[in-house]
Amino acid sequence: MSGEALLRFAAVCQRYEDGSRGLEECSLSIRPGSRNALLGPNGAGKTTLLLHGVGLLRPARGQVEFQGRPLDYGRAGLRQLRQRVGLVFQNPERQLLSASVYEDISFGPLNLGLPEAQVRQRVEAALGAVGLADCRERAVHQLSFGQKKRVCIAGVLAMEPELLLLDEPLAGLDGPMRREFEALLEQLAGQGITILLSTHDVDFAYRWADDLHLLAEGRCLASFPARELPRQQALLAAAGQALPAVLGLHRRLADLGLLPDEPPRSLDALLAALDGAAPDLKRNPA
Amino acid sequence: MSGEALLRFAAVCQRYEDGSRGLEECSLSIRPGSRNALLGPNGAGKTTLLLHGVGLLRPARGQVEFQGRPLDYGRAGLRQLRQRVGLVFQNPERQLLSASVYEDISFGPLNLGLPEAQVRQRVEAALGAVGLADCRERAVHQLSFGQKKRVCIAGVLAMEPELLLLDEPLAGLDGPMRREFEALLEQLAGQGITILLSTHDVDFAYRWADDLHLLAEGRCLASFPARELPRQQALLAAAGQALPAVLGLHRRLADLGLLPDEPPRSLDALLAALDGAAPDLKRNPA
Amino acid sequence: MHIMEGFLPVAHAAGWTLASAPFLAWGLISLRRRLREQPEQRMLLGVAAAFAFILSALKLPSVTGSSSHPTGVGLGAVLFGPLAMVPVGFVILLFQALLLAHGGLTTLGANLFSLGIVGPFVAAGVFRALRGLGASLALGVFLAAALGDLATYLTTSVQLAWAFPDPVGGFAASFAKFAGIFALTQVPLAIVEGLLTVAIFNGLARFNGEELRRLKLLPGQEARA
Amino acid sequence: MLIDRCAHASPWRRISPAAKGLFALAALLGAYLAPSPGLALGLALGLVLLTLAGARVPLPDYLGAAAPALGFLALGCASLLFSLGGPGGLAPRFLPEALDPAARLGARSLAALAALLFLVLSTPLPHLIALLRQLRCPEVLLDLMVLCYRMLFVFATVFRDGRTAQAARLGHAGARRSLRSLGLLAAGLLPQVWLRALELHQAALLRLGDGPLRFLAPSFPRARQELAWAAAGSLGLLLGLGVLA
Repeated sequence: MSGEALLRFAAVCQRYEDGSRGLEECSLSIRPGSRNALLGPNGAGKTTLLLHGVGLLRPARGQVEFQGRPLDYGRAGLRQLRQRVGLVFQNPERQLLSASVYEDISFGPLNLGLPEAQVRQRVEAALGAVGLADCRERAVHQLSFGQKKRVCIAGVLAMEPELLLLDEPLAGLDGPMRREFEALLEQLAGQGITILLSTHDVDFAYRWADDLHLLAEGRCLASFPARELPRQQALLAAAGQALPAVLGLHRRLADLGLLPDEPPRSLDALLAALDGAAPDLKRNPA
Repeated sequence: MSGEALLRFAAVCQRYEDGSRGLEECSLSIRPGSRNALLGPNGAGKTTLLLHGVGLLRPARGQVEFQGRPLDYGRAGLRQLRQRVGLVFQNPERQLLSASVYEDISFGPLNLGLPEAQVRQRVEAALGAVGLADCRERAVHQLSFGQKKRVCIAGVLAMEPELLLLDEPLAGLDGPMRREFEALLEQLAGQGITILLSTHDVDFAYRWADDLHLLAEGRCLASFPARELPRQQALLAAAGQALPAVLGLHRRLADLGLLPDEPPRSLDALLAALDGAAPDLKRNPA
Repeated sequence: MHIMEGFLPVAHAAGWTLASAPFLAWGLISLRRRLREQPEQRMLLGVAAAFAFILSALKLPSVTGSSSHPTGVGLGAVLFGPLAMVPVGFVILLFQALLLAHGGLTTLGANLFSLGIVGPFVAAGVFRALRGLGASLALGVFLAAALGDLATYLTTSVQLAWAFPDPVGGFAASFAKFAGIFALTQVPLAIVEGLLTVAIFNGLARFNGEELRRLKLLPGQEARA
Repeated sequence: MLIDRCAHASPWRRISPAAKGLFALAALLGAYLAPSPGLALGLALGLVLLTLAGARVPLPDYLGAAAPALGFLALGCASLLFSLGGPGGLAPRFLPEALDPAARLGARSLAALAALLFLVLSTPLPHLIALLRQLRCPEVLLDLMVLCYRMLFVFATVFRDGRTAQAARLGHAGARRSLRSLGLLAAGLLPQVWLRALELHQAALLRLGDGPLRFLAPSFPRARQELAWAAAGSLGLLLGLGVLA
């Protein structure tokens, strides 16, 4: 199992300087090429876990492994790691450090020491990937919140990471922006980038992720494929999460014999399944 | 109509100094004692509208009326208005002036010129109302985001406003905090305080509000009672909002004859209605 | 570098407090006048004080390691004028004593004199003189911040030498002693502070002018420049 | 911020700041009046024990809070023991006769530091500001203090997050790059100082605050009693030092 993991947390323990708990015997694995969602209440350690993933925090006990090897916290080791693992923070305001979009995205590649021509090429590619090619010359403070989030992602993509960590990428986005953002995540996963994100939105996690990881009080309670979520309700409750809305509905409708036993992953899928079931019912209205 | 409104916007136009649009012929009315939700995409003018409601911005054309009288933008007029209308900003950090919870809440009542004993009484009452009586000794920077939001609300409640304006009160809250917060809103509305809030969450707006106001590009596209939302789908789409999830489901299930024609306001209500319908179906499975 | 609590003899502690008091009063009077015209300056200086405090608590990467941190005094003096920096410097020093045990209450007067009065006035004077002579903004900012820092540290050395003259060599020998010991950290720090302040101004210049004017950052700066 | 965290956690935070302030003042006075280094050291030790046991400050936190001042003290006292003047030219020369004054200075500074730490480790800063308010400190200074204390934590978080975000993109690889990154961060935040000030001004206006900021400090119901105890303790401390002399 550990041989095939891209990133692995092995019984990681850590406390913050002020004495508050960071992680407590936290263990989980991320498979290469998979889509992963971290679920858990505020304070469960989701952000802390992501910071450990790029070596910004260091375990007091236990270890973090990348491709089977424990992280090297020396300068060269961290440099190598951060080339391959990118982290996008929740709040774009805290992360965008330059006044111009172009400049901000070039920050990482320049720090990699790449020649200018290659930096320009990477910035262009990253701008294109997040759909902001038109904004390259804008000032950061003129952008909308959703655009700022995209610039943050572009700044990380320009370093061409294999693993992308995103802290609450959907927080603060309105309806249309969320849909655009989900499409972007879809596209990045399609390019073979492994993704680990934290979210409060259990409906989204259930329909998007391959693997779910439940965090509570600094521990990973469980990791399982998203399709098994309907059988993990007790664990979900232990991590303070509500059940995805679609599951409650599906259960009732399946009890009524309107839907097959296998639950759909989203309300849209449930509606589609109902449409399939409709003809039968129309013929025998209750 | 205008005679009975507590707050009325009459064709308000305003631009910001940098040339960006604030409001454009925006008209809407808030009935006394009602619960109002402002819906619209980012940049539609929701925050701007709330700032006009407390006289922090001033219309270039058109006018804002409180209890039928145009706002008086003189110092005394604004003082009077702000005694009766309170605004809670989205970001608690921009609103809290003192790091001591107790001190911050006392700021408004002291400025009202109340005697010390009465100020202390109001601070206690406000702390109790938002459920933070235990936190009176804490420092603001020791509180969670949700608690900070509560302190902001307490600071406004201590001035005993008739109308409470809230900018995105649910943004940034996780599941359990949202439920607590909705209960607090319920309680405030129950005390007869008129509430106008902006939100991205159309599901919440549909189940909580009496009146919905749709904003797009600085205009109020329409105001209507929340229960009429199912008949206003075109307008909702024009304001960039998705349909509440419960409505799509209800339509299919009602088409199937499983539910009565009147749509429920939340998924919970829909599930309850299904349970009511269940016995009939169980007897005649499709 | 602040003189620690209890380190100065009574006469010196009291004397420096008396020497600083008129400057503080002058700063407060001028500030009160400013507040009557522009009430939002109350918030501005409070927020700026917090910004400077944080800057002063940041550990900088430099040869001397953890003991080096910038003072932000040069930056503040150029942006707000040296007089406003006296009350702001007082609040920062009081907070450093109360929140970091850095400096002290009995030495507040002496520390205010070096860091809140000499430093800002030297920084602002250097900046104005250099700009008057046609020096570039970068050079003006660098020397203002660096010399402001050095002046602060030399003043502290004078204060210590005066309080503790060398039994053999007197004031001069004692000054050489204190200045020499603290030069290890303070001279590189002054250079780092100058470079950092230039980096901050360079960063600011990348914002478009429109935005800075809206924030009232450019006009004030141009008026002085 | 270590001291702030200890003060907010100390059970003595509920004691009137006036009482603690008076006692700390008496202890400072005692540090200066102590006739011998031994007595000053005794006073320092007493204050340290009082703070550790009474105000319940953990020893590692106490040492952490005292460390920067102790570093200064070590350097300062060491410099008194050597002379640069005299026949040896500029070569430092050990001065045996300076041992006594250096010991006095060191003991006094330790006692004064212990008095300061007693106060700040048991009293949250807002209480001290409230005390200054009672003592009629100029309003402008109080306003600056309240805002500075409030915003300090806001900016500390913003700075920390910005530095972390830069580190994640290799912004701290090397001293030059690190300094440039810090300059970029501070420059990016400086306009926010103006914006934040404007926002706070608006927030104050909405709560009818258009002049000096007024707040009601939390009340200390037993303040009178506590002040009497502190006065008695202060008097005892000073008399005790006099008798032992």
